[in-house]
Amino acid sequence: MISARLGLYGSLLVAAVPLALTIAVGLLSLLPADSALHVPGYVVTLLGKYLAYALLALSVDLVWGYVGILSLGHGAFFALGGYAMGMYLMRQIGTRGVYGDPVLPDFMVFLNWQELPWYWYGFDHFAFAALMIVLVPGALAFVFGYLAFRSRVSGVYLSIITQALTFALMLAFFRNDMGFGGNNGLTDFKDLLGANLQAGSTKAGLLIATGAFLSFFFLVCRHLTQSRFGKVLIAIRDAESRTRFLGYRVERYKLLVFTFSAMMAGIGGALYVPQIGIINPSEFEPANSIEAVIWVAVGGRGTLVGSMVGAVIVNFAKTVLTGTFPEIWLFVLGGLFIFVTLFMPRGIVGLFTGLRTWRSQPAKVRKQLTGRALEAGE
Amino acid sequence: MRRWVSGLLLLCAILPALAGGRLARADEIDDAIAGFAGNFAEVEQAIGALAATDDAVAPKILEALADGRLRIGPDHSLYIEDAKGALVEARTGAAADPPGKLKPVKVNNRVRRAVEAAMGQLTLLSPDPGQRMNAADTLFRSPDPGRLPALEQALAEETDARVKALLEQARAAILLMVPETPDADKIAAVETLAARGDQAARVLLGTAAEKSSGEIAAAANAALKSIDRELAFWSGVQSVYYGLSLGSVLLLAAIGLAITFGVMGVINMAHGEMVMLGAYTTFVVQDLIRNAAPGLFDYSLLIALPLAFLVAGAAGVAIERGIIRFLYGRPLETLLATFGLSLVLQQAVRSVFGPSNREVGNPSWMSGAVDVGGLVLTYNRLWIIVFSMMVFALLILLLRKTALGLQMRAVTQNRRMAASMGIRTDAVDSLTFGLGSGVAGVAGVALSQIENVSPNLGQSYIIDSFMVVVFGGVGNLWGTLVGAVSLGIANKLLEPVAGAVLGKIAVLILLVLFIQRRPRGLFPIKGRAVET
Amino acid sequence: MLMLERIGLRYGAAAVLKGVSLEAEIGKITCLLGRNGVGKTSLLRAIVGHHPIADGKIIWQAKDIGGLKPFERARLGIAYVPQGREIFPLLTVQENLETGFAVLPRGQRRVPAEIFDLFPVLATMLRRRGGDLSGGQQQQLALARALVMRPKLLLLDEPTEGIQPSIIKNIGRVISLISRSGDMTILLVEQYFDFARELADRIAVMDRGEIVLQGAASSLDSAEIRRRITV
Amino acid sequence: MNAAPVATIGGTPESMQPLLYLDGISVSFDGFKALNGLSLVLDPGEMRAVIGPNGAGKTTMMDVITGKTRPDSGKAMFREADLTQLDEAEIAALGIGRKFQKPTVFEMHSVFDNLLLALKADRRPSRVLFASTRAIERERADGILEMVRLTGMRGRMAGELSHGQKQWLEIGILLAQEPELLLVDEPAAGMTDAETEQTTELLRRINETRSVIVVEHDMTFVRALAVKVTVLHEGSVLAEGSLEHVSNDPRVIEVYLGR
Amino acid sequence: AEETIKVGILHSLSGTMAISETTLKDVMLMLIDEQNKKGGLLGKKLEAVVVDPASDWPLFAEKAKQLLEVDKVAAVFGCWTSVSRKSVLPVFEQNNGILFYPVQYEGEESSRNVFYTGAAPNQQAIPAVDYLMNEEGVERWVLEGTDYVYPRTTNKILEAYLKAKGVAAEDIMINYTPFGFSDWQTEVAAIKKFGSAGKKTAVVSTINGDANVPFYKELGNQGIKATDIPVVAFSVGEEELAGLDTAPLVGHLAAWNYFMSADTPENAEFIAKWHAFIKNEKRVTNDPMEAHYIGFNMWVKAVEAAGTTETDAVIDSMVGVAVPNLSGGYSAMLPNHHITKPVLIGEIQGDGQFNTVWETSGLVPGDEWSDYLEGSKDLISDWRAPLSCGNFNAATGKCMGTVTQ
Ligand SMILES: Nc1ncnc2c1ncn2[C@@H]1O[C@H](COP(=O)(O)OP(=O)(O)OP(=O)(O)O)[C@@H](O)[C@H]1O
Ligand SMILES: Nc1ncnc2c1ncn2[C@@H]1O[C@H](COP(=O)(O)OP(=O)(O)OP(=O)(O)O)[C@@H](O)[C@H]1O
Ligand SMILES: [Mg+2]
Ligand SMILES: [Mg+2]
Repeated sequence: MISARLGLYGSLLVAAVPLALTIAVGLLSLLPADSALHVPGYVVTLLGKYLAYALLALSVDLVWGYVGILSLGHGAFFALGGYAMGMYLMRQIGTRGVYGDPVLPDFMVFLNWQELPWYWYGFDHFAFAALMIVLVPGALAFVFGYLAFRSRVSGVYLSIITQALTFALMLAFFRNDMGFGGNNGLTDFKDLLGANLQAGSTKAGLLIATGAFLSFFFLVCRHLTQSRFGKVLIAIRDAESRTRFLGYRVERYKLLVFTFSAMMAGIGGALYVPQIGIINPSEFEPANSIEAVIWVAVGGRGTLVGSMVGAVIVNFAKTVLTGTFPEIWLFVLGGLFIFVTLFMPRGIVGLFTGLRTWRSQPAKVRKQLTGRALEAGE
Repeated sequence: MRRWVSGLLLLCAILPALAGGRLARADEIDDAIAGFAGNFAEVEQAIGALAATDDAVAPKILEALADGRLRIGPDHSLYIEDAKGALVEARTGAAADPPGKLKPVKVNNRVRRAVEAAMGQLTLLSPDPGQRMNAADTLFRSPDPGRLPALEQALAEETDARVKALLEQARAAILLMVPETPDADKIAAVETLAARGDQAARVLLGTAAEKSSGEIAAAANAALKSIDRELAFWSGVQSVYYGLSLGSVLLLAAIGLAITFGVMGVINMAHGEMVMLGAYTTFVVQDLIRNAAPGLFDYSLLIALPLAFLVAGAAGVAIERGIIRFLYGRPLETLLATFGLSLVLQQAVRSVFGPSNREVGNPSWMSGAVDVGGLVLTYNRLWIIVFSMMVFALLILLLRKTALGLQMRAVTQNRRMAASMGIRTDAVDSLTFGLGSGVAGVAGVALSQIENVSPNLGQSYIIDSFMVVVFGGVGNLWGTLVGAVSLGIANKLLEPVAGAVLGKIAVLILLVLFIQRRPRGLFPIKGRAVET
Repeated sequence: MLMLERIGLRYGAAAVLKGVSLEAEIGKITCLLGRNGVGKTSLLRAIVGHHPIADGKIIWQAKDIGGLKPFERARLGIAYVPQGREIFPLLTVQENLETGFAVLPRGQRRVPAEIFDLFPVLATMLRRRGGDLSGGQQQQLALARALVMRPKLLLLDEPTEGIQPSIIKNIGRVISLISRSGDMTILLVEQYFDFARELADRIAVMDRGEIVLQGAASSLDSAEIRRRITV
Repeated sequence: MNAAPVATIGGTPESMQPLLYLDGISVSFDGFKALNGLSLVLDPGEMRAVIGPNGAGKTTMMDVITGKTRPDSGKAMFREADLTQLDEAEIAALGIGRKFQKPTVFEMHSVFDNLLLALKADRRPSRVLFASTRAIERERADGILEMVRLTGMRGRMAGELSHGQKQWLEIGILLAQEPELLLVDEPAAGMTDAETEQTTELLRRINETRSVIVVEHDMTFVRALAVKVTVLHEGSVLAEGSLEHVSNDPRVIEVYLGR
Repeated sequence: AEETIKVGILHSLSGTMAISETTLKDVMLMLIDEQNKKGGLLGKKLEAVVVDPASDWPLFAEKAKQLLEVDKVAAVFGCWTSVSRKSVLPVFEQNNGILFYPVQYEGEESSRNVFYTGAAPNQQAIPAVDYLMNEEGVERWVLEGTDYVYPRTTNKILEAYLKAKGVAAEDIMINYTPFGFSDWQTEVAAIKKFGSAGKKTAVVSTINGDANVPFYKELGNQGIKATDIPVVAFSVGEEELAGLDTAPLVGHLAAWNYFMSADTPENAEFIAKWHAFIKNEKRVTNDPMEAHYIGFNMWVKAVEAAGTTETDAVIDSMVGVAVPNLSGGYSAMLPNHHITKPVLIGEIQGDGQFNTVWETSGLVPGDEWSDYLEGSKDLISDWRAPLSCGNFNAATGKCMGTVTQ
């Protein structure tokens, strides 16, 4: 809706922002440290993290904002993408691990693993890992979605089983026997495609890559949602059964979007891991997925732009607040969430772009714009 | 043979001691006491020696030692600190003026065990049947052939049937150990133990079967088999009971949510914090009681219950008035607001009460366990089961049988139309949310008995609670009950097989698969009513 | 007596009612006619308080109720049969009827037997969930539910929609009966002209948010009315 | 019960294959039989009015035909297709369209988009993804808007329509689908007499090329349609024939029309 | 403003770990305060920079970066869980910062930039098992732990150790539960059953954090007394016991390097200062607090010795620094960046304190690479020049891939 108003050029402009921003920041970070325009590495990593989260938020908005699937488990796809990347990075360490084992990652050596489990095969090749980054989350989403949408699980039931899914994955990845490093996860990465991860240029490159992916996926999502296809999605969101009676195979639409969105989240995770330097099972925590939903709500659900803005703003606020008000930042952040809900029903983006049109909306429609009624009455 | 003799001696020694206390030779006691200055091994020896003196002061000293109230001076003289902190000379009981710096006599488990054994020996003929029972139990668990005469003597005099049974089991245990026992007696002993039928008996029988041959071994093996069957049966029952108990905890945690979420449709992420408020109310109540009226401690939970309901309920009403009511018709946004709220509440509690766990004690009627058949039922769990069922029954009555219940459901199904029927929707909304929160608070009182009372308490239950409500079918209180109990039982049946972690994963996966089969939970509301 | 004075109502920027004035007398049936989308439903929603009015006054029993909450209006004896039924889908028929008790003093909280004479089908379906009923049955339930409140002012928005002919006839009879025998004020929105004509004491015709024709039923010309409500 | 071969009741030549064939359909909800051995045959190109008391099972019958409700027993064929084996979308794709008793439209889409979504087209996700709206589609949608007199509301959100307007929009959606068989549940409800007449007109016109089953309680409307009438009662057929014929049936008067 | 030396404090103040870590932040503030009262360091005042990584591991890395790059702190005191340490490790190495890590951990790590002031496995687990074996005559063992790296490693080491001591495989039961586990009925019943086989049985608990309270409550209620089956824990200290009624738990054990009950003047002074600082007489002290006390004093000494807060200089002068610990001895920084510590075994008392029932006669040096694990028994760590290697393989004579770089 909002991006609808943006029009094609507006959207291109929006899409250009992450790319331009990351190129600028990336290049400036390469300037010598004493230069006035130098951007410290700290900022590069932070921005990279925000944008990776923005990609996750975008993927959540696609399924929640446009198809009405409130996924409380999207963090799982993000984490799986992250693990796929992490496994590749692990294998790149080679003999530089603390035990110097050429094949086994450190955590396997010290827990007496004798050989590399089969599911680690292939991860020494980047192409394979890249494939897995989209394939693993995609396949999981496909199987899960196939089952759920076929039997028409919807609403909170779907939300809660997505949550159960990520919770189960979290417990599984916590297990040391799974061969993914247990609680400590995968860490100690050295290099990516031969480039030293600690080097400024690699960081800048990763940042720019993140920006590029974000821009690209924003455009793809925009097309998905603005086209006839997008109209079908919204129809499904608002009146699923009616859409069926028009002859649309609702479950296929849902499955397609859900799977695509999971792949997007997976890519987000894969970009996140090398910049953060660790992936561990807490990424599967249900609270993380809920947070992603909250970024979207704060930014403005069903607007695409809003989801990205929300992710960046909330995380930026978190960065600032945990540093400056370590004792009370939860009050501020929690308060922010309440404030946004009460006073900015369409999120931050809604505040800027939609104010005029918003006011002119009839109350009932306004309500519907901000959330579908659970109850029969409203 | 020496043991027998010493046993007899002991017996002779104890009898007069109980009859009024014999005065041991002073040097005997001095020798014994000197050991208390040494290391744990020496203390252990000293205990034995002291008990052997049979002096009337021995039990007093031993008791003080077990309680950590025994002090020793540089000259190895012993002092007992009484409850008020005053010192008395251990041997005379006279008020003391210690000669130098006193040191506590150190105890460890080894010492405690020695004291227990010695006390057992000193209390086999105690007038208090409870003490005799303990003594008999101690004997059973560490059967000592040397004690047989004392045991038989006690057995002859015993009148209490339960103590008698225990004594007989102890006797059987000893008889089985002693090679000289005639075969017939041994077989009788096997039978006695077989009748006891628990793990401890099984161990004794196991050794007996290994060590002996022929008839006795056969009898022991048969007894072993029957015990194994019985134990397997009871362990199955026990697992189900554990499941029931876990289920009742889940039910308690979820039942408030079944109202705020199930009935009202508010995705209440702050539900766990309401539970937490209830738990902290319990803490505050207990803290006040501890400081002001320690005698009331056993009633602390009864006092805390209504208070927790009020505190959490009031918080619920405030939340409804302040936030939720602006969000009716936007249920998904309640997720965002209540998530924010839960952060705020957690941090608030952290600021007020500190981040660490707070101590909430079990009143005496919720401590310990009772054996029923082969089951060990811990009182706190038992009460929680009873309590959760009571809360459930009350809520069902309230929702189904009262006008308020009807209005609650009407309001959430169609707020506008309910208002036009003359229902005070805002009051009903506040009451409903307050009720759900209040019930969560009450749950907090119960959970404080088995859980950490910390700012994170709520967090640990929120996911499970949602799962229970959804699994049972949103809006169906019976579903919540059955959902909670079946999740609990499934968990506890899987746990011994797969381990806690895999068991939990399996339950989650089963849940996901189950929802595929029944997309609206266990007890879905079917028909047109939900489709439109 | 219900008096509407220059009611204005808007949905966002769109003004849907523009100065509607209308009176409904006690013991009389006032019938409001008009094409689709002219604002009939909106007017009733204004009276019961489902939508705030922008202008004007709603006077009921000599009191301005424009500022009251919906439930307060219901407690003043106003009952509403909305368009689209709006029964409580998950409550049983019995419970749906009992929601009307909220406005009654304790002693009067029962469902009058006449209701089941009028809608016999409801009596056989007391345990069934409201949402499971057929469309027409739901409409009957909505009517019955309003009657349980023993209202003084009954607002009916196309009450015959989806109801089978024999029952419509009954409803007609009952409506005129209760209005004439008692002190009930009835405001009826109808599209079904013959039905309205037969019942109405007064008729008002609406177009584009305004009353364009109004008067005693006997004094108005059928053809004129028909012309006003056709495109 | 009513399981006798029904094909003859309509007087159709045996050789002609019926378009819709319901035989012995029963549906029960918690023991209550909403349909009880219902049989009905509709020929290609036929328009049929279905009447009957509230709760007779008319809407349930449509639910069965459109796949919303699975019958407990009985046969439901649309040409060669067994409707009981298909889901809603597949049935819709066969060419069965429906207007619901309670108007249901896409409230968050504009009136125009509602029609656009309904226009007959390939509905597979892969196709829809790359479909662009062609001029001819716009024209058709606008034509339908004209027909249901909602041109003035073209850009408004469907959620903002009044009850009657939604009824019209839903009829428009049905038209846009160009189905072979239209199931129309109470199209005249909430319409003025004049509008009802227009609806009659519209249905007649549609019936020139398509088959229609229409449910309505408005006898004037049914009379104006002048087609064969089936009276349902308690889940099965009570009477069938011209309106004249059935409205003189004392049982129909008793349970439905009243005196 | 006058120039200050900044000290970073990286402990979670919110989220699941706040329960343990908040105290450590407070103790650091106290220590810094004390130091400033003494006139600061190198003539400058110390300034604490507190951040909240919120029990969120990526946030730990981010905050560490902020401390080092933006605030430019001279040293950081922080982390509790292993994963938080793993998460910040690359940050410290890349930015060449200094981290003091105060918690007992699984070992198998050595970094030039990290000083491990908590216990390595050999400073806690093995002495505890020895005690139970010798003093209590334990023959059967339950290794009960939370499923993560520390218990896994510790149990692996213990299993190897026990077997070497002749304990049969069927006399060892190992069980893991998830984080925050709260329903212990089944597990406690299993322990009870395992312990009723006629041999003296003990439980070695590596149960973590919040799971402990319900575990001990269940133990108490099911009537498992310390005299029957003692439980020795490595993660339960005074702070954890503060949330419990300890009366039913008297006699269960814990192994640490410090107990609040230590009867030394240093400890009395420390407790007094702590109570004054936190303004609450009831607050307890515990082992990680002591570790920070030691670490902080070592850092102060090293900075004074180096005459600068410059990282490389401080790191070089750290090794060999010895400061008094609170149990009445001197702890020294070893070349492997671990410290020497006494090992104490304490029994829980009714008042929530520990009664030391045994202690090592001397100090035990922390061993980062366990001698009981296949992969690491040949490794040693020595950060002094010229070796300067965290994982030198004594068998091959090579410095393996290093953590630094
Ligand atoms: N929630 C709303 N938001 C915006 N516009 C609305 C809303 N509800 C109704 N409208 C508009 O207000 C006008 C009057 O609607 P109303 O429902 O009052 O008509 P009505 O006379 O009852 O029509 P009908 O006979 O179809 O029921 C219509 O044009 C409609 O489009
Ligand atoms: N899910 C259900 N549970 C119970 N009863 C149901 C259910 N669905 C329908 N019914 C009952 O089945 C009967 C048939 O309903 P149906 O809607 O088909 O009637 P109808 O002929 O369309 O009536 P109307 O003319 O009022 O629209 C009704 O009595 C209704 O109450
Ligand atoms: Mg209307
Ligand atoms: Mg119908």
